[in-house]
Amino acid sequence: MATAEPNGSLIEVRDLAIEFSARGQLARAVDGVSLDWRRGEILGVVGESGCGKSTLARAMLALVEPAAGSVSLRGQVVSGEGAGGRKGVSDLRRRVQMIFQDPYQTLNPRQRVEAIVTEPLRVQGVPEGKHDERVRRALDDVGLDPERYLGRYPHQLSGGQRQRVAIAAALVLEPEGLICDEPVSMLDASVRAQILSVLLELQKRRVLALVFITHDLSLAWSLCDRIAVMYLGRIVEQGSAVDVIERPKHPYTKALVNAVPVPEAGGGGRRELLGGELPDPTAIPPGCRFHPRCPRRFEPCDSVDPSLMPAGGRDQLAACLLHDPAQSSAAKAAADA
Amino acid sequence: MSGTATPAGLDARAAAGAPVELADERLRDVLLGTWRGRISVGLLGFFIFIAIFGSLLAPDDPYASSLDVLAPPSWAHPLGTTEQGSDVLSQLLVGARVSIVVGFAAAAISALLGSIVGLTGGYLGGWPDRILDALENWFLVIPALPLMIVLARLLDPSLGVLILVIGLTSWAGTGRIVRAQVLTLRERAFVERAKALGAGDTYVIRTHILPNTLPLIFANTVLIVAVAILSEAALSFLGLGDPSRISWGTMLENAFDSGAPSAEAWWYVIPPGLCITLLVLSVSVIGFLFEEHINPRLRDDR
Amino acid sequence: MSGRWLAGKAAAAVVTLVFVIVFNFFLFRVMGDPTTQFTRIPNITPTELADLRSDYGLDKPLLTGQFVDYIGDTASFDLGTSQRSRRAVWTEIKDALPWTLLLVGVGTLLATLIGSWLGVIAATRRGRNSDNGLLGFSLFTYAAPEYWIGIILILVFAFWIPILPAGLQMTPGVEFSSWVSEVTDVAEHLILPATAMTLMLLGQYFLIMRSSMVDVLTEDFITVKRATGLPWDRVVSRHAVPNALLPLVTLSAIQFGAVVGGAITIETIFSWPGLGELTFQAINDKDFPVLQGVFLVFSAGVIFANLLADCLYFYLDPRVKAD
Amino acid sequence: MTSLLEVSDLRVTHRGSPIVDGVDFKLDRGEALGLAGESGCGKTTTALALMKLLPPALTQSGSMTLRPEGAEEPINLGRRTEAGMQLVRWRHISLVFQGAMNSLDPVQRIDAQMAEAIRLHSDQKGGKEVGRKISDLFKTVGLPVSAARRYPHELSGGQRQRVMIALALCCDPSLVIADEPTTALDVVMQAQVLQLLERLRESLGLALILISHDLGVLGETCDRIAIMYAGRIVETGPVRSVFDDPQHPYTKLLLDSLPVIGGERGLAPPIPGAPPDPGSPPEGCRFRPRCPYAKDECLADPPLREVAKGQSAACHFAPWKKWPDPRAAAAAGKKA
Amino acid sequence: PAGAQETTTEDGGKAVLKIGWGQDPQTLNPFVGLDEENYTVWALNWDLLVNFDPEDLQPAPGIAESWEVSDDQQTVTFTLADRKWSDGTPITSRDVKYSLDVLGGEGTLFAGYTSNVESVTTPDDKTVVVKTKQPEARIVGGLFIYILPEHIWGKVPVSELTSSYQPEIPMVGSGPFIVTEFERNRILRMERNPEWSGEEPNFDEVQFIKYGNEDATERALQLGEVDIVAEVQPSTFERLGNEENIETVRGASPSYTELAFNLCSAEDCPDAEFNPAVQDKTVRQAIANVIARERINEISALGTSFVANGILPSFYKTFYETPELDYNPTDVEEAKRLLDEAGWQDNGDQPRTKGDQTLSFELQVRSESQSDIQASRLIAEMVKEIGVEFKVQVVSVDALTEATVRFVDGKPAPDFDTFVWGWGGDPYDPSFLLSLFTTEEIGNSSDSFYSNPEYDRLFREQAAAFDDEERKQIIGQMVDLTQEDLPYVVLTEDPNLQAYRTDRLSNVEQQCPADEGGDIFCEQISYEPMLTLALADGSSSDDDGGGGSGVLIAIGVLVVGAIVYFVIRSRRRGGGGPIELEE
Ligand SMILES: Nc1ncnc2c1ncn2[C@@H]1O[C@H](COP(=O)(O)OP(=O)(O)OP(=O)(O)O)[C@@H](O)[C@H]1O
Ligand SMILES: Nc1ncnc2c1ncn2[C@@H]1O[C@H](COP(=O)(O)OP(=O)(O)OP(=O)(O)O)[C@@H](O)[C@H]1O
Ligand SMILES: [Mg+2]
Ligand SMILES: [Mg+2]
Repeated sequence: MATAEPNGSLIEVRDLAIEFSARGQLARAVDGVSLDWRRGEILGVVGESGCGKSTLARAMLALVEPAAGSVSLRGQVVSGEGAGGRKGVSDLRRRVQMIFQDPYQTLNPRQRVEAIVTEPLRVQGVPEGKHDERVRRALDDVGLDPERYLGRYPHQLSGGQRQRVAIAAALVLEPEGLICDEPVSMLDASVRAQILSVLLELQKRRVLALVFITHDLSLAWSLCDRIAVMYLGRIVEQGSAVDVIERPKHPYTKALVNAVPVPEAGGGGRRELLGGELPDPTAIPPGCRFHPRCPRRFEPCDSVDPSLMPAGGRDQLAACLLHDPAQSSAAKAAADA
Repeated sequence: MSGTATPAGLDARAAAGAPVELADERLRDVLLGTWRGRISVGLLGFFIFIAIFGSLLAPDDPYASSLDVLAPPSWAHPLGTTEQGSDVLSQLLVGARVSIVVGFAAAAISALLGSIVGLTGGYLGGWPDRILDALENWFLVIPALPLMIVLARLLDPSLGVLILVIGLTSWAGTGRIVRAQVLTLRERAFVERAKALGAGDTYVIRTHILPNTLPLIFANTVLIVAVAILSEAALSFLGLGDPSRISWGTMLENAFDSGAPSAEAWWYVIPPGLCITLLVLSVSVIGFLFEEHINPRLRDDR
Repeated sequence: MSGRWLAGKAAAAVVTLVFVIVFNFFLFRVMGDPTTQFTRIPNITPTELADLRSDYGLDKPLLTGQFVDYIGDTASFDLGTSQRSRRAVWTEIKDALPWTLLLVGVGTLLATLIGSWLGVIAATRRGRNSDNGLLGFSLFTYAAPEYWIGIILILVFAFWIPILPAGLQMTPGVEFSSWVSEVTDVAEHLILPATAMTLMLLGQYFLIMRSSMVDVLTEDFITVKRATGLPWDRVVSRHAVPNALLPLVTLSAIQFGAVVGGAITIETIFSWPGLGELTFQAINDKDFPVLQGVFLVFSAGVIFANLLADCLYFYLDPRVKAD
Repeated sequence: MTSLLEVSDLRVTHRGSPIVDGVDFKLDRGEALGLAGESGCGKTTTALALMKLLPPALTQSGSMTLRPEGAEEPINLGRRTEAGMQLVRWRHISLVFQGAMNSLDPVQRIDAQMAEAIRLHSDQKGGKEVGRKISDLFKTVGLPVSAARRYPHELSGGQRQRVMIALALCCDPSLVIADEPTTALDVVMQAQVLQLLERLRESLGLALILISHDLGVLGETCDRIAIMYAGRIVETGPVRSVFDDPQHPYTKLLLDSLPVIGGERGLAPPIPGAPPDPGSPPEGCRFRPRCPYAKDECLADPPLREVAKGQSAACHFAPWKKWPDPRAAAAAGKKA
Repeated sequence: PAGAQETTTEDGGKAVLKIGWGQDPQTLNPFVGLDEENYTVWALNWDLLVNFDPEDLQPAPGIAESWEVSDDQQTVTFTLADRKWSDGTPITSRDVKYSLDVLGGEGTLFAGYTSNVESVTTPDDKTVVVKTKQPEARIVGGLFIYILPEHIWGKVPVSELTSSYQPEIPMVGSGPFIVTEFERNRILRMERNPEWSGEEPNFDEVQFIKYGNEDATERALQLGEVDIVAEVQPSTFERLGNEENIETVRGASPSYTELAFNLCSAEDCPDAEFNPAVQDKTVRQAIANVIARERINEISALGTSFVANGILPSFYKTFYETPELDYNPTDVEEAKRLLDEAGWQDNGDQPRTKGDQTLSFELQVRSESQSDIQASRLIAEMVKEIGVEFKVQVVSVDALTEATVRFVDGKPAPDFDTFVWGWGGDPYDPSFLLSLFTTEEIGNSSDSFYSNPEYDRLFREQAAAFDDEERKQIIGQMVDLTQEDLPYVVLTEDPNLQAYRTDRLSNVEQQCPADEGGDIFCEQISYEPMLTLALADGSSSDDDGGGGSGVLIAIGVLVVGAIVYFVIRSRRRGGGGPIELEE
């Protein structure tokens, strides 16, 4: 898809770790993630519930303080080790915006659409005079007639319309990047398509970079340029959407793809499915964190923690010992078994 | 119920941590939409009217005594007379003011205090919250009426002292409800979004937290008014009221002390209590209506 | 699965109690001047006053002397001496406590049972006449001052239809032939005050139970239980009620404060010789040591009741054990 | 062979305005019927109506006849009283709810809840018998038996969903209605649950009504599918025929908007507009305002009629041999 | 009919007198007891050295059989009768000395009586000699100190007696009845003193039953639970009298309600705060001229009180006559004339003024007493006519106390213009009430801060007058002085209101003093009436009580039981037996 300045990174995440304390225990919600989000690109982040997708997104906006690693905007570190102070953060927040999953939670029920969409301009100190025009343009962009909707309250809007208002409010600052945290998973099939097409169109027209967080692999596949697959706070595979989904290299990605229901009669019955559940982030298994559930684990998997390494296609990386040249023979044996 | 610091229903939700919203229905519809609401608003309006103009309406000097002691209702005294031969109706009319003034003023103090504590604690989190929360819990646990009694006994009773004492002992419920609401609001996406935009704390509180908490504070305060009215009456009944003013509570005190029950002087016993009851009832129903409105789950038509 | 939650609650209760004790001290020493208690004594001279002050330890430094003494005394149940009766406050309280417990116990028990039972009925018949009637009745008793209800009960049942005694806890001066007749006599005297107490609490419990039931009845699992073919009344009694009881338990704990308030006024009305009447007398006599002691005992009682409610909650709701 | 369940002209109204507006369908023994449609189109309402569990604010009418195995007389559900329904529920029809999270009583242990249902409908009352039954069920759904002694909150979402399925099976019903049993779960878990349902259906010979707005889910599990739109079934037929050859524009557009891995990347054009308010549906065909193929005929209400073998659609123009490009059609429609 | 009628006899026909009261004495220890109820009990339990005659309150034999006053009137020799304590121990002069020395020295309420006593000596077991510093008539006619058994009280350290000591029950005594049971907040039971040698009482037992408040007590009388109510409220007095089988008794009492003025002089009270116009005698006289005491009695006390005439209640008949100077309450013109003459300018509706002074006073009244409040309002109304303004302020009793006893820099600094309040005196001797206006009492009991050397002199003189006639004459002069100076305008003499059941009691007479004056059983002063008081004919009945409502209880128990049963059953049904899972 369209990439205006190929390879130019908007946000770079390096060795990022985020910790929470849950009931007295430290939980690593994000654990050593490195990621490039390039300008104009649609980056998909997929994974099971609780694997740390939202936390990663919030870290990219410097909304949580990293325990380790850093986030930088256009090469400038804004959060984490070596961060440059408030200036960077406010720059980041002007250039990158976020949309959330639940359209019913994202809007303040006591504010009218006008106030909601104007708010970013006010907070960022954009001169009053420009507000009206920019608000109207943003609403136009998401396909809402300003005349009809400016005066409404959120409860007077449908779920799809709310999500559009949320997008308009994110766009009004004309950001370069937009992080969408499962923006359509609460919406209906038909509304979902409408929202997605609004997003895609904007992305093309404004050369907007998108991070698209989702459960839905088929959606990620059809929309994204690149996909990162997360498991238990770690990126286990990344690469172009087509490579990752059609030719997954990590057993976890394979299992995910395998689990996607296909709208074809009697599809699934005989598939090989992943057992077990996502472990608690307070108790990350040693070695490869996926090994307890991995159908293809072999000898060193419970002791060696693999990092991302080239696997298969162009730019495709997987954190799996199967692709470690050092383990190749054993790996082969395991693969054959 | 004297000394109840927390209205029942609201707290249930605050305890459950459920978010509360006030939809944009018009205030009028909430209050006047049901016959219950209409009657309550009417009653409250009536009592407020009496509180303002009661002394003008009183047919007699409420303090004037006569030899007509504990006389049953008659044309001269539609509600009979007191043990001093004063006109019960006149006392009743004049007494409304204390109830209303104490009820509303104390509730205002309580609301202000509760909101400040709840907002600060809930929004700041951390140790300020822990301290304020402990304070709230403490005030919630301490039995309100005994505390009021002790305070009122230590200070010399007057209208101001009553208001202060009731207000200071009844804010904790509000504080807790507000805190719970702020805690859920703080996690709401629109607050996070505002923060993501770089908005400061005061901005977030002013535009996002407070407007969404106000309906709740308001509904709760209405219910506190009822509690405050009852508390004033109870304190007055126990002889801790403002000695220089007639209130329904002191009327009951005098009636009881002077043996009106054994004189079977129902006209002296029933009206003040009934007025307290009706006033509290109307205020409570209005409070419950707001509450119901805030929490649609409680609504009858589903 | 542990009792950590409960242990935490217990610790919090202890802290609260300690705080009450400290608060009590400062309330009565700092806000109220303890020397005012002596103005009751006529013709007191300054030297006598000074003697009295030293008798009461008021000449010691506030924190290092008086406060330390106070804490020590309180810990050994020495709550001072009543200004009026010259008996130990603790003795006064011990005499009165059982009567209050009886009244409050019976009143609360009846109110909880009847109130929640009516609440369940109303919630399952929402919007119908029976619900509206019960709601109206409960709101009325909720709004009516309990002492007023008490006076009316006296008016009606002791004077208009004189079938019940109007006050006291038992017929005075009678030597009872057996404990049965004594218990009967007490029970007879208990009827009116307990009714007043019950009516005062009834509305509250009713409203809590009703709204809690209404909430629970909208839960999916209720529909599921109905879907299993379980008759409606059993769905209500076995699944809805136990769940609805949870908020009732927490909220009724908060209501204990009100119970105490009610005890004061109701006991006053019915000359019931419990802590409430003791309080009332102490108010009138400005008997601060008694007032202080009673306040402490009331607070401790409410704190304890809250803890009890927490235990009950712990027993009723398996979810709290998880943390 | 007579069908297990026959529903005709099922209507549910809320204060006079229709929510489910004349639904007819048949279900054979052992058959899996998928019910799809947008949120709010009446899927849950239909399911609840089948068990007569609608909240009091809603009223239902229409006939529903159940012919369970071994019963001499067909059971006319429509005319059963509440007491009568209590004998049907769970014994013949059971329900797996949307969101297992809230489908179990949080303060009772799971074994107690299951035992309650078992004892209610069978002669098995003894602790041993019931215990064995529960153990068997847990093994069937692939849960450790020890999980039965837990409280619902002690289980994960997927486990709870399995418990619900076990619960639904505990009285050997002939029909299980599963209302969005997987929406709250993520892909991996979702696939596990679906596989389980499928396996059970095969081994126990259950009939299944599976409700979902995810066509992918239905495609994997069901024999036949019914597409609902605004309180009506607009198309029904064998899954394969409906997916391969949809005969209602709504079905067609819905399928087009679904991304399929390995198919064409990018977004298909969305269905314009929003679903109608069920209280005041548009005149004639309810999809007309959003339908790119709508013509004047569509002002008349199209009946659901058979348009291909086993496949029915409620469209005046069915059967469609070839679907015109929706944009062009829309432009043409506007001109006409 | 719960509890009714079963009052007087039970258990083998014991004759029991039941007296209802609102409060019970919180302690029976005379060293610290302060309540009126105390005296009622003490007076039955213990004799005084010299008792009072219930007829006219003249000295009558008590512990002492006879006495002799020396010529210099400073020594009195008492000869004791041969009597025994209720525990059988003889009553001796040691008991008397102990009581006069220790109780008279340390008892809060009794210390005042012995301040003039120089020594108490006991030449032998039956003789007590009391020497005084100055002659004092009260040593015979009012040494109001109970004689306690030294062999019991003497063992207790004084420090304990004056703090937490509680007498042992049965309380060893010398009167006709002794306390045999004291259950606080319930009942105080007095039974016959086995060693009692006087006239045989008609009752075996006297019970004082506590009801917590007046209303409940009156209710109990109406319902027949008690035979006598010791204190009836003015508001119910008339109604109660109209009840069937109830008779009310109105007696005089040694207490009154007054309007007091702040007369504190600048040197006594440099920091006092008040409107100086209050110290203009003419103003006070004018005010006294328009206060219609009759009307105040009628309205504020519902006619139950007695109109007062000066600073002593007519209760003290023996010592007192209505003063010559008595203000004519309707003489408005006279009042106006007085004010005009004194230069107080008439301002029509506004208060009169003279220079920068205004006749506008604050009138404080305590909130507890409805009748005082009414009286204050009436006074304000009355004085308005002559251009004097009284602003009635209802305040708590604490605030009023504070206003009158305020001290600044060790000197009294009263903060009031006028107030309405009351005093109660000893029930046989007017000294206490008279002492209120002595200079000596400024800083102590005086709350008008009146000071007049002439008055002080007369006060000392009357105290030493053993001859009643002489004393009466001196007291008359004192009253006249205060009628002229008007530190107080005494409004009403408070009544002693009682009620009893006519179907229960016979031989009821008003005594102490007899006729108009006293009460049914001479509470506080003499036990004599208790000996004559008797049951009415046919009043005893044996009712087991509570039978009727036993049914009610049974129903209640059944209902609770049923609820509990259903709750338990429904829980049980939920279980249905344990489930045995197969792992
Ligand atoms: N504020 C927080 N405090 C404590 N733990 C948190 C917090 N936020 C997230 N976590 C934990 O971090 C882990 C990752 O959470 P995150 O919300 O990022 O997951 P996710 O992939 O977005 O899941 P979902 O798909 O359900 O949205 C989870 O185990 C979660 O419980
Ligand atoms: N108790 C009720 N009172 C009034 N309207 C109701 C009630 N229950 C459902 N409805 C309405 O009926 C319509 C159908 O609801 P239903 O729950 O059956 O939809 P659904 O297809 O299951 O949707 P979803 O996919 O969101 O679960 C909705 O418009 C809803 O608003
Ligand atoms: Mg997330
Ligand atoms: Mg649904």
